[in-house]
Amino acid sequence: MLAINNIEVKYSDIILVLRGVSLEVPDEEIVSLMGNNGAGKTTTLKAISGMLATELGKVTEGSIMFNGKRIENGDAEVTVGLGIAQVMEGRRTLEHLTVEENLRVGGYKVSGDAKKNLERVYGYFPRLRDVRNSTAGYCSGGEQQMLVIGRGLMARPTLMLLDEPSLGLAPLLVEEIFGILKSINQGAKTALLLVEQNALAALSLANYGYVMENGRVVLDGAAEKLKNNEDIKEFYLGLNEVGKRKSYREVKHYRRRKRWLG
Amino acid sequence: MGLPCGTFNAEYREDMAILRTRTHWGLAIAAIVLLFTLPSYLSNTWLIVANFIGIWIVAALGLSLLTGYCGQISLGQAGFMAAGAFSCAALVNYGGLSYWPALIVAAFFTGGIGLIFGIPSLRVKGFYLAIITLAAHFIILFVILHIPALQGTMGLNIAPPHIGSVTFDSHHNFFYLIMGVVIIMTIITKNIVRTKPGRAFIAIRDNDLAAEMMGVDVFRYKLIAFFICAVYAGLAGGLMLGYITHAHIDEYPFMDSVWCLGFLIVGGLGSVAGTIMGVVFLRVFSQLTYMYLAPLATLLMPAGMGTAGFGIGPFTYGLIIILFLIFEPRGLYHRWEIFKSWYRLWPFAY
Amino acid sequence: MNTLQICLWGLQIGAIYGLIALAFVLVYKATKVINFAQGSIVMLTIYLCHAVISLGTFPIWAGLLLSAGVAIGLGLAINRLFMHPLVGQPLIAPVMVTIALLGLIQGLCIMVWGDIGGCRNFDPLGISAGALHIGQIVLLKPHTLGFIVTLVLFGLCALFFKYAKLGLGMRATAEDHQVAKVLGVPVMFVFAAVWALATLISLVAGFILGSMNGLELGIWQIGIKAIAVAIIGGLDSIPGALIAGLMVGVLEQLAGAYIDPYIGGGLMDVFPLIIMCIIIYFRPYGLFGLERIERV
Amino acid sequence: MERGKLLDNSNKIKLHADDIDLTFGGVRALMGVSLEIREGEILALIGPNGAGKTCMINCIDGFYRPQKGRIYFEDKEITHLAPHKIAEMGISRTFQNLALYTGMSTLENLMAARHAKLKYGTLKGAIYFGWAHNEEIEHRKRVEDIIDLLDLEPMRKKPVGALPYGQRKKVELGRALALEPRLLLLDEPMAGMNVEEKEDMARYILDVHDMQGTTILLVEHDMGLVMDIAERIVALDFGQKIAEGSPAEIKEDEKVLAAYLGKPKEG
Repeated sequence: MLAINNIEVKYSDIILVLRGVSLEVPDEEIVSLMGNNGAGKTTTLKAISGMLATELGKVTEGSIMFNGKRIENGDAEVTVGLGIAQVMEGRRTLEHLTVEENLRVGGYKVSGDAKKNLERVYGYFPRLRDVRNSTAGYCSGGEQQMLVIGRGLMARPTLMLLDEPSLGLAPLLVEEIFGILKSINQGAKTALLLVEQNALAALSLANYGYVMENGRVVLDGAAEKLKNNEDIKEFYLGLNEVGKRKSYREVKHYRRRKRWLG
Repeated sequence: MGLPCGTFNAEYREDMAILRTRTHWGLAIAAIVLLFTLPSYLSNTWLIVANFIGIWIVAALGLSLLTGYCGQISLGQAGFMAAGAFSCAALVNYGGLSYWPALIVAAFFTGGIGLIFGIPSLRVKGFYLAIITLAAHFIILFVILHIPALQGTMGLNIAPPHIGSVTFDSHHNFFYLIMGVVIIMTIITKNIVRTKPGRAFIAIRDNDLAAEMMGVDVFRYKLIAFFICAVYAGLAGGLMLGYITHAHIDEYPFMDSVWCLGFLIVGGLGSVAGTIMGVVFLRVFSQLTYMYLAPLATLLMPAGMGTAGFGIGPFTYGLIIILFLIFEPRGLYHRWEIFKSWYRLWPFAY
Repeated sequence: MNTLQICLWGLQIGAIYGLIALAFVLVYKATKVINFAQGSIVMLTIYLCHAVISLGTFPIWAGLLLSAGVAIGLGLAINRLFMHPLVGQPLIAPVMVTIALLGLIQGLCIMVWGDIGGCRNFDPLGISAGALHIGQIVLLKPHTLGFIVTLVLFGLCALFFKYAKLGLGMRATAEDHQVAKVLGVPVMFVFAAVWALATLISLVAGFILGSMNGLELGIWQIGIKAIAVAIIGGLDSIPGALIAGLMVGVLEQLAGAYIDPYIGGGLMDVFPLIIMCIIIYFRPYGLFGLERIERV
Repeated sequence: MERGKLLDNSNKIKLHADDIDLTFGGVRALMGVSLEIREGEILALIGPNGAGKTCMINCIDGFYRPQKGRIYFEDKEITHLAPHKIAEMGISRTFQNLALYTGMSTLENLMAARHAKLKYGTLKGAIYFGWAHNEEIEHRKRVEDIIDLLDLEPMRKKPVGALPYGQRKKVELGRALALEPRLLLLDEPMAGMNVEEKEDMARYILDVHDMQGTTILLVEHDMGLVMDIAERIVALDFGQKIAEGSPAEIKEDEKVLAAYLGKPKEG
């Protein structure tokens, strides 16, 4: 359903963030995108949803296809209408609106029965029903995370982009939220593209995984395979075997002097 | 900053100088000579324009330090000028001082007023602060109006200033006085900008949180910026008083505070040369508007309707500033830089 | 004059400040642009309204409707011509544009309608001279009308923001441009709508001001007071604008009545500004504003 | 200089943070975190996103005020000092999301960081000739040393706003060094860099450490790098210290593994 084909993203026409990223999200599947800070995961999501423009970013090469339509450098408002909902990093609720109002904004593009749509979301997140009239900014972290996911769901997407839904949440809550994500995937037939740092948790949910580093995809494979891959550990903890890679301590002074003379 | 082809600096002393080559020195001297012979080419009308340009350059340089360099937007520069003019007039009329010491004292007194309105910068940032300076303008004028000794709506008069037997009572004489002050203030501004306080100002403008954590006492330097800005304004106000020998609040309308900011925008924020360019450009333009556009506009307006001649000034001013903001937000100075970089490589413009 | 009378007048004047502050706050909330030209816009809309009505070949309600259309057009034009090209620029650019607009619009009004020192009559509803007597208390008709209209408009605004879809979109935009956009709220359309709404409200405020005192080229100065009111109320708070407006109106009238005689008048013009300076120092985000957390 | 010389004071405490509690925005960012940085060491602070690493740095340099706890630098309490005072005392830092003075050139950025070291005041600056001039030249020399160390020569007079990301990171390190810090706080100095740039940056950090004996607190996500250059590591999770020790110990620590990789689920 979604195919990213070798895209390059630049910010302000100079800063190259993504250098040839390709990935695919098949219908109704969960794909996880992992990697360190600054690897380009969030940028990839923004490139899909059309949010790059708000940060002076642009897809300069390659294409993004969604159900056969090219959507790179599209307008975020339009992309939502096509059925792609992005849940941004950091639980960005509309703080001074109530929970229900937040959800209603999420359904801005959807015509039809808002009540039914709300009920559907409350079905997935019963906890939100209990706090529907409280101000979003005063909700707990877990409720806020549920709120932003639910808000994305209000747009009735066929593909949801989730940016670090587990960030800063206690393990139990992460488990709960991941459980809900699973049921959304199965119940609503929504494909998920999940950006996560919490690799094992992500891989236990996803069917397929990609690992990014420095704006490139460096590793990909079926979740089961990745879970047992020693390289994953290295990416996250640098737990490589001794001697496999040169230590940063051993980088010689002349390495840069050499360049200076040449 | 670059140098012409084939010129290099061998010492930090040279590298840090403003005028670095013989050509620079030659041009600078030529410019000053040209400036001081200007009165012999200019008609009276343009001499008056030049004098006002000089006064506004002083005020705009001060604002440039506060807004262009330190990033604190001020909408009260004309108010501070009024404070300078009236305090100077009061010192001459009631304090028994002659014009020159009064001018200095008034400038620093105005600086003190600037400090008062700078205090909120401890807690208030950005446009909130701009609105406080806007309030400063009106509050200062209100206070001036309500101090009986300042004669309220009548205003205060002084005799034209003089040094020895030279009296600065003609446009011609005053031109030299003003340009002398402008040159001194420009050099001082340039010095402030390239040394410790100037770097602190820019640091505050570009990233105040980082500045604080890199050892700059942000509040202190904001206050210094307000103080310096107001001193310049006070000086400009005092010069205005000396020039028109009259202090009156109608000389300092709120819109002048706005236009003063406009000079910076048109010239380019954060540049001394740009500030001067902005003032010259807008004032000359406004004179041309007054001379040519206004009669035309009056002619075009249906008879008995409006006062096109009066409105065209602010209208075109506003329009120019907006056009600059949209199409060349870096101001005239940027254009000049582009021009210069082209010149610098000549004839090797590859 | 007794104090109650002064307070009532203060409330009525204050309501107008609140109304102009509302226009100001709407633009600020949605676009984060501080509209220094607010006062000038009030002046321009009401002069335009006067011009439309003076055409004089149609009934008064048609004239008003037409003026409303003109005002909305003005708002859209400001947004399209001056704000839109600056999308993506630092915030300072559009704010500077509004500062320049302040002068531009004034110049325009002087060019078209200026006659030095002149004040035009403006009384399409025929209420300027009227007054209501309730016991000892005298209430002037335009002021009373203004008060009622203000309350109604604030009420409508509240309903609009609570129930209308566009209102909800505006609130979302006000909270966070990025989030609003990612949820499918047409942010650029919201900007345009907000400017149109602001100029429309400006027209209403200007209409009442004109009915009170006639038209003159100093009307824009009320914008300065309205900015003060908006800041006192907290810039992003709509109820704050109303409350601060009423408060400033009353305080200003009281100051005018009880302090002015000692200092020779004129205090009313700067009193809101003085209140603002004091309040802003102790509460940098106004009385009802929301404090933001700074991060590195 | 050999590292052996530095080991002499390795048990002297450079900075001591005691039981720090920090709450903001309704979130408890730090809960009773204590931290010791020893004289002349490179201490790394690690932990998943949102663990409170940057908060800790912000507390040390005075940007945040902890609700509870005290911080001592060289045995003097700095908990309630203004950030610029703390900087004057010899603590400087880099920022996670670049916080350079974008309008100034590289040179000016570095000179601006020498603010606290320059003695002359505004008036002398305005007159310039004489005092200010000589002092400027003297400090310019120091700054040039840093420029030389970090290979910043080619961009000396370029406005930093126009530099590529990696170079800006370097300028930021240079700015922090220009303050002549005795304690250097580095907040993700290598975020978003490629391996080449990371190697260079690691070299610079080690050079500074070796040549000037600067104590360094390093927050960094790249574990391989942290394991290589840090002498000791403190791990945070959910605002609490979960582990402390040598890189080898941290590698084996169960809690650290769990914090990073998540608890492996059955099945």
